[in-house]
Amino acid sequence: MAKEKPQKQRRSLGELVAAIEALIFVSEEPITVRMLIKIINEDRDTVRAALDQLSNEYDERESGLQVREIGGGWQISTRPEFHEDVRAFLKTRPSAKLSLAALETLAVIAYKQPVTVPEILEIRGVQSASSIKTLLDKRLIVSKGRKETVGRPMQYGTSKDFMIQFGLKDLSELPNIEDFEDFVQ
Amino acid sequence: MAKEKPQKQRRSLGELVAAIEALIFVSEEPITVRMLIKIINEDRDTVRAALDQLSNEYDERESGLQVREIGGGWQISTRPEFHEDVRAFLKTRPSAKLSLAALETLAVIAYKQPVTVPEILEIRGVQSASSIKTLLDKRLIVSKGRKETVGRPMQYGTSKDFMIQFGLKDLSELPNIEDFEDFVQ
Amino acid sequence: MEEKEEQIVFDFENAKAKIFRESRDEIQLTLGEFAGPLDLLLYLIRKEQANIFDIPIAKITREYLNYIKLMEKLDIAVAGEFLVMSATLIEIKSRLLLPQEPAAEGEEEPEDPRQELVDRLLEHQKFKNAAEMLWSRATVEQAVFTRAPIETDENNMEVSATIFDLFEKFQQIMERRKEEIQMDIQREEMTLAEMITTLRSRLKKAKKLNLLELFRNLETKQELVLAFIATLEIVRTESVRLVQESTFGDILIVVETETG
Repeated sequence: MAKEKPQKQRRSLGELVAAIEALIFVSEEPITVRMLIKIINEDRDTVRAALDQLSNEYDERESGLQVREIGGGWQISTRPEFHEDVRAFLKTRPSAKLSLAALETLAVIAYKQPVTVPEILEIRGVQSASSIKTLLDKRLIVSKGRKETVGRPMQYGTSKDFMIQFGLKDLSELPNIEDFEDFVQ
Repeated sequence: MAKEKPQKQRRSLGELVAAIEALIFVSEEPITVRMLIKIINEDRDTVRAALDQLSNEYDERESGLQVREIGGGWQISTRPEFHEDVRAFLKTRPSAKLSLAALETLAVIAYKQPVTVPEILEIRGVQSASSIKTLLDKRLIVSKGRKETVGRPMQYGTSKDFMIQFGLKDLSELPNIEDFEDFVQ
Repeated sequence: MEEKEEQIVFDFENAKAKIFRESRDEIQLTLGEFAGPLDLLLYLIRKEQANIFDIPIAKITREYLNYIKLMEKLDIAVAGEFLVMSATLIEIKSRLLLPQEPAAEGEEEPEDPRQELVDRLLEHQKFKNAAEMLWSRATVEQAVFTRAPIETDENNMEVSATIFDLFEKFQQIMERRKEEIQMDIQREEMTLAEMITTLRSRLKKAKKLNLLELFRNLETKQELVLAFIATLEIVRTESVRLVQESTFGDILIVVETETG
């Protein structure tokens, strides 16, 4: 059978690295390896190798930017060292942090997902309705369907935005919850 | 007159290049040399030298991106050589993004289905024709036959794609008022 | 318990109330959602420098109940979960007071009545620490910026939606509609006499009215009919004329001048 598409000429690793760099830049969201494989038309190992090389290049030349894996994809962003210059230019201040209540609720949801409102109450010892609303508004959590139990309560889990805002590659990067055991003196 | 700000420690050219790179990267418009001078707090010659070095670095390492002077300012963009990859990527982007009007129309259809155009008008208070077209194009809604009433208007309901995109197992999973009661204080 | 002199100072910014007792020891009461009963217990245990695995339950219960009393005194609505915890503490305390039946041969030691509470406290503590970890991660991430929107990005006017957006929009539409219906009911119906008076005074001021515009601005069918009859009535009884300046042009009501 004849090939329908003209075979693209094989590109050198350097060219692949550059093409991937352009794609990461263009993508609004962190771009997934799967998407890169599809566009670049190379296998996973080649794409992975190119990503590693690209990321290392940025580190080695002490760029103001970094290429890193975050929220299940790859992204270019400024390095934290330059936040003062960037803030002076964008005239932004560090945005309002989440309240401790919201962070605590988020911690429970991150580690126990999918989790229902009553289950969060059990762990936190207090109603968390307004925190959950805040987290939904900020798109840090999403609903994960209903639990097949009495009352079919809504379950919640963390979103992709959560990983991006907290600088996580994926959920497995969260430290083990048992590591947080801390005996009250 | 006494200096009001404590003098920043002088930075090496390499550090300046990196800071400028970060600034060009976050700027919405091509960033002017004047603005860079202001933020970086160095003289024109130093900033110019840093810009040249940055631009050369991108050229030399055959990056997928380029730093260039355009429209009176400096900008990072993809190199034209990679336009095919970039275009192929841009085409794949799922456009699950909806205008507010379309979102409102979709909300009415989801909760009131099957529903006719005059009924949607009645509820929203505005014509929804273009929103309905958008929703049909995105396959979020489908026609559900005609209503046996004057003029036999077409009725609409949500599609299977709608459930997939919004993560619903079935329509009974649509949030209802009880799910939100907790949030009202 | 005897009452002591107390001075209460509110620190609204940090949502705290400080209570100074005569003895000058200071009690801080944190309000808001963060300070649930488990937080309060952890705080008390820490304050007493007690061992969490061997909580002096009588003392902690007494302190806990003092706080609840203080909250009531400060008119802070004591949330239900604080009261539930009060009951739990009192129950544990009374169970500890019961004479222990020695474990029979081969039987397991009876469980410490405090155990369940201790487990909950430890579990809660873990998540508090995890929240701190998240806080420091967010701090680092706030120093990192992504590129500005570029040409190829989609228009910012658009929003990506979740099922909750959908629900919220639906609620908003329903609210909006409720208000509109209420406004409809509130609007009073005009009589023909009122319509004639209105029309007359507007004519007097303007000398000339565009009929089409006049009708277009009316809200209901009833008003439209009234305006039509009122116009006919005015044309019939007063010195005004209907003028159409060109063949399909707008119709004007014009007040006749003396010289006209």
